[in-house]
Amino acid sequence: MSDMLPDPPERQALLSVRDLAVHIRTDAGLARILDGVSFDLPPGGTLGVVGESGCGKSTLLRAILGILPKGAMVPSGQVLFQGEDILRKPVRGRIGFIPQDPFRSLNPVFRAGDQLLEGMRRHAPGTRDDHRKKLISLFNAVQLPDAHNALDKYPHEFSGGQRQRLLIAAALACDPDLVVADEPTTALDVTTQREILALLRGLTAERNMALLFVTHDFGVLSAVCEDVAVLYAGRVAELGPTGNVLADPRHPYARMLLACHPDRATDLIGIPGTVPAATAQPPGCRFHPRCPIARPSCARSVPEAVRIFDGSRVACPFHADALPEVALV
Amino acid sequence: MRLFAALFAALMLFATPPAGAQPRPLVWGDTLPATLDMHVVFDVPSQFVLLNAYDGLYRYQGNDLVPWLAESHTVSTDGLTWEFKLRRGVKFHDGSDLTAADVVYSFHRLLALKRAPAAAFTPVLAPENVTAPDAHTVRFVLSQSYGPFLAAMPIVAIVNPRAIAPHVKNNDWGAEWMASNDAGSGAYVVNAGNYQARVALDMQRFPEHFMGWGHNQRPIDQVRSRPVMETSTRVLSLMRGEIDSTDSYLPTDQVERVNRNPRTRVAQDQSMRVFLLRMNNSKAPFNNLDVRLCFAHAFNYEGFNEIILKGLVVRNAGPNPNNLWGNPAGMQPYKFDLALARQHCDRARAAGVPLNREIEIHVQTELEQTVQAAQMFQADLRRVGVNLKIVPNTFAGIVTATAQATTTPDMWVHWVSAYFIDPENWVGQMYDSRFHGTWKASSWYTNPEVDRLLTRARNSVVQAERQELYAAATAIIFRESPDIWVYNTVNLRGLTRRVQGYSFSPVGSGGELRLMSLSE
Amino acid sequence: MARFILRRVLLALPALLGLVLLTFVLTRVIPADPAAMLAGDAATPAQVAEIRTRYGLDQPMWRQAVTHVRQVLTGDLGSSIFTGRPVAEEIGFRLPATLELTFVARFLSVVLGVPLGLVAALDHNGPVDQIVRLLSVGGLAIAGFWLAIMLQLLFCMEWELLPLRGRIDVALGVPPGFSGLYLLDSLLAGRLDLFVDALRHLVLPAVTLCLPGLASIARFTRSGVLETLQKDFVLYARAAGYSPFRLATIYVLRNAVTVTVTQVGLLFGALISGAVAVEAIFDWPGLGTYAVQAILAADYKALLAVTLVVGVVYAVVNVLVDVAQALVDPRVAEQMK
Amino acid sequence: MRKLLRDPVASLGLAIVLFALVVAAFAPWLAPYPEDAFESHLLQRLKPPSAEFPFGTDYLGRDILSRIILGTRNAIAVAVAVVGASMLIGVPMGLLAGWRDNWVSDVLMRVTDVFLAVPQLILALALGQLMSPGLGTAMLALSLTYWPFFTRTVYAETRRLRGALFVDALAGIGATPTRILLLHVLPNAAPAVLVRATIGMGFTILTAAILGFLGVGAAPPSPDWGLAVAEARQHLPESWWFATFPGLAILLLVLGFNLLGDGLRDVADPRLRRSR
Repeated sequence: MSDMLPDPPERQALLSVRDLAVHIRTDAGLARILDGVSFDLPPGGTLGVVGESGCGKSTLLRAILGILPKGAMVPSGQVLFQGEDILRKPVRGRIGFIPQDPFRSLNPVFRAGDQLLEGMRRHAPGTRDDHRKKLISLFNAVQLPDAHNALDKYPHEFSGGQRQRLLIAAALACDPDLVVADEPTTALDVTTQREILALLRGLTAERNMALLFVTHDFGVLSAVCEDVAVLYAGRVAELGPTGNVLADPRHPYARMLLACHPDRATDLIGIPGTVPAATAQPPGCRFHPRCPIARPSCARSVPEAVRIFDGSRVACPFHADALPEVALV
Repeated sequence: MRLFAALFAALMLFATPPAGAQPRPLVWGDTLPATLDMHVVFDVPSQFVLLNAYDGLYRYQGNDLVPWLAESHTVSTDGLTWEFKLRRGVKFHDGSDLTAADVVYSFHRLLALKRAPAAAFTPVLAPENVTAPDAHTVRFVLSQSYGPFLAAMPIVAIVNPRAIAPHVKNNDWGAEWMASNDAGSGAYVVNAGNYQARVALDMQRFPEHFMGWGHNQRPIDQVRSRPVMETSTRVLSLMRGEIDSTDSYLPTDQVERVNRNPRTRVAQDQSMRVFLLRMNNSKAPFNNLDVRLCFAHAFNYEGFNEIILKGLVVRNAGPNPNNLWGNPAGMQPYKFDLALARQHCDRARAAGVPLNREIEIHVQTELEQTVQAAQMFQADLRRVGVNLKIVPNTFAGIVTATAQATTTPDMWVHWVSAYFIDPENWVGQMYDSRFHGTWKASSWYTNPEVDRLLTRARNSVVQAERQELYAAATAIIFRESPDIWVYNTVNLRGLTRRVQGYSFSPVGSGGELRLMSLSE
Repeated sequence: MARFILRRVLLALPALLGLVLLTFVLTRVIPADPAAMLAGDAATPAQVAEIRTRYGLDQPMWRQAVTHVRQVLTGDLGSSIFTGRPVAEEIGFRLPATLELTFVARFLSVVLGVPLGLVAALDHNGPVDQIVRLLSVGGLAIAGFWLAIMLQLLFCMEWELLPLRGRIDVALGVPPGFSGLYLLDSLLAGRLDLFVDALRHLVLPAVTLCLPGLASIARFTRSGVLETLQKDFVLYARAAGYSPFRLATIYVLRNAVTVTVTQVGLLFGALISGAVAVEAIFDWPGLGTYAVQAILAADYKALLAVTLVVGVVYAVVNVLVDVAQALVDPRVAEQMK
Repeated sequence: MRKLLRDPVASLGLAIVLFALVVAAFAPWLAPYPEDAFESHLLQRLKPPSAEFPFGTDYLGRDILSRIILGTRNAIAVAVAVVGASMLIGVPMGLLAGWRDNWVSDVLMRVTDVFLAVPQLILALALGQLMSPGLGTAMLALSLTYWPFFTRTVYAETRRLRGALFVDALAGIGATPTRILLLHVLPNAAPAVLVRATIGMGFTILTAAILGFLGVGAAPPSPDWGLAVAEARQHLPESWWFATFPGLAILLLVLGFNLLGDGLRDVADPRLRRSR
């Protein structure tokens, strides 16, 4: 019951997520965090994933990175990385990870080097010395000041921006084919944010790395990503080239989201109702209780994905309908 | 994990001590005194040090007083002047000769420190009246004739002034040094380097001891005293051979078990240690004779002596031990008779004696028997309508409380041991009102006639006269029932069977090592 | 770091002074009269009165307190009024016994408690977790004196595997050495037989004594690990490819033990207190039994000194704990600067 | 409450505590030989467990089961009294010390530190000798050493809460500090205090037992459990039942309180609840 069929393999996908569902058992019942998520990411491609908090972005990342929380179940679907199903056997080293919060992502009681070198020790060839050299050269590449001594410092001795540079360098350390970034700039101030984004874009392009970029900031999105997937309540609502989706969103949810905050859709102020709890997903289209153009059928069946002219796919059979004015104020 | 396994294997390997090692020293498990200074302490544990590291002018062997450092003595007819002839050739542990001057020094030290062992002498003896007419004669001139003088002589350790001299500080008679060192002439020498107060005392044989070692073919060379605090641990350590002797208060429940063990036995000897329940005669309700008689008939002597203590004690009618002189003839002990007890109590109630309040009985928590006696008494008194309340206390606490009549508890339970063998040690110091304020006289019994008889007995040196006077006093006291006398102790000391030659004396409870040997 | 330690030491001083005064007041209101104890079994009231004067026991309480504090400040703990020996010397014999016992017990609590807490956390809410939880709560519920007796009953009386009492077999004598810690001394002297014997004597008391600490340490390690496991940096480390074992044992544990280290210190005072009953049962010649004897003998000098020494040990351990914490977690040292 | 019951270990604790409370309340009716609190029967001393005496008899021939049942009352009474008294001292001190940072607070916390540095059992022992040893003295000694734990708990809670928005708001509308402390801060600190009190019950029962064992707690013929273990010592190993069953009773009741406290802590502390 996928709501969106994968593309025919025109290009050989680097990362292919197929019909992925992740459920977690909680005190309040079964939480269906992700349901039938599918998309492809070609080598060197950049895909942004947007959506509000709680829509499943982080879980998606964790599924790809193979660090799903204890108790998570995957009732269906596959995540293929270079053709291997990494849900069964996670790959390390070939996927770099840039976490959301540079402040909290480093263990305060270990030196930076001890932590960053550990991944290389296990997943990159060469001696510890080689690793150190490589990291330091990467530090220079990410313009980390005092790169030479950085490995011997404790995390609290770096500023936020420096720490994020550190983590970007670390993500690139094993020469991965894919870098997964989880809102890497939200914890930083605007100037730093811009620099870091430019750096990230430059480095991945230069090394031909694919980038999977999670954010809820449309502005960041347009700066970094070729394609974008809009997630709502664990499903992909709309997927297409970034420019097109931003300029002319088709899914009612995406349209309302962008109408509220054209370049900074951080929350859903202006859209009536709330995101459903993962344990109480509505039947049919999960957006229908809040959708201004919902029809009775929306509550009965999961909408099929519809391919539109520019290659985008929209999970709404009524995507061509106009929204009432009032919903867009 | 492998380390742990190896460790465990090693532990098991050593679980049995290696055989064929040198003979195990004698390990004495009895309580140690607070200090080694025999002029400072005077209690049951101190006798162990007194008898082994030190000598006195006289010594008890069994129940008999025998000349020891003295060869003989004479006493003037008025009983005031005593002369002791000393043996020749007695050596202190440092090799120097023991002379009359050393005896004089010892008495001066004792009387100057004025601690417990001096109590028997201070009323009748001033320091300047102890003199040495020659090197082998010591003369005492008493201010008053004193019957128990000779009996008290073994209390005083003769110490070596030459050993003490270098350690005297602030005119303290070397008290600090003496607390953990040895300045004696006794059959055993203290190893001061290993001494830990109340924990460890090591001694080795003194081959030059003046009595020689001819009496003992295989004397014990090394003695280690390791007091075991808890009764049960003490008994079990004995049965496992970790110690060679318990204290002399072995619980009667353990006797059979210790005797059954192939390694151990119990030495049973009738002692002179009277177990009694005191009553505070100075306060209501015990200022009433009927109440005292009621209580005296409410104690289940037979149940306590025969069932709880398994018959390992001897019923004692009065304050003096049965096996001592000075008791009136034909004294019949009080019997357990609740009907009679109730009559007495009813009569007291009718006379307006307040018997409804809770009567407090203080026990010595660390001595189980005192608790058992009180509990049993409590149950029986309930049947005659008297409520007894058991209050745990320590000997220290009780001694303090008994310093004044008002703070002395209603009742308390204890023993009176043999410090010297003379009725003075029991009836004399317990019921003469001049001793009020000491724990021995803590029933605050007052009877001018008894005071008169006891004083006369104390001041006499004629045995027949003393015998008569003590018997007369005891008869009066018995009728007035100021306390509840329960039994005379059979001394019970657990010993390993390898200990030979153990020989009992009521003074020191058989702790004289000189007489013992070890069979292997 | 030196300044940091100094600051901690200075902070501990007022508490110690308070302790000196408090114990003084408490010990002096014990009704048992030290003078009467001193005078002994057969003393007369006059003798008791004289001793009271000689030891200044007839002075007003405040005066005695001032004298006492002054003496303590000059390092003079006085002489035991019971044994007549310098208290410092007596404690010198007793302290190593207690320290050896408590250190070994604490060592056992840590080496057993930390892994237990760790496996419990890793099996969060699973059967292992529940068992460890029951055990750790049970460990805190068990009465040490009773456990000690039961262990004696089994290991010493029924199976005769281990010695019943004391620190070392009497026939073997005391290991030569300066520290008074028998394990250390016998090793330094190269006497393996003494070492093994001392160890055998230590097993039961140390096991008894380690239990409450083990239980708390397991608990604190468990919650520390659980809390750490929630941290972002653990997620990041997993993504970066740490092996699960290394992650659990080193990466997470080091954060979790900061809490545990504090506990080790806080529990140390309780440990010495707990040693009282255990020492009495195993006849261990340590501070606990010394304190009990002092109380029974109304030996207030000794009791004061014991409380003071225990207070100092407690304070020292707490300073050490802070230092250890600063070593484990660089941020602590940072804050203290 | 429902949360507590869903936790099997905590419900076990609750069950034990409730069971003990019932036993304590109906002790004289439940005990097979209720008069054995005082009576002695010398002829049947130290009998092993049998149908007549399920836990055997002690050294005065008293039924151990009866005495354990009767002793429950003691144990719980001591715990309630000590914890109650400690709370009466500790809670106000904690509120006072935690509310402001001034010299009063400093002094109070230093005093607390002093009491925390005192070796607890030794202090209790010394105090046990203070008056005549007995249950009352033991309770006094335990209260005197336990209150600092409440002070610390309440102090920490008060400091945490005094910075909370609602406190500022209350102060803004003119509520007096006393009112804020008693009506707003205290109820918020109550869960922490409750947890501490529950664990304190177990701790107190344990310490009281140690005092009883060392001879400065309950006095004979009180059917106190710690006292019973002490009385039993010299009858080991033959009369193993004499020491074993009272010890098990202590273990069970303390375990009950500790498990309950553990469960309550999880419920009361949302931070830890998450990690449960």
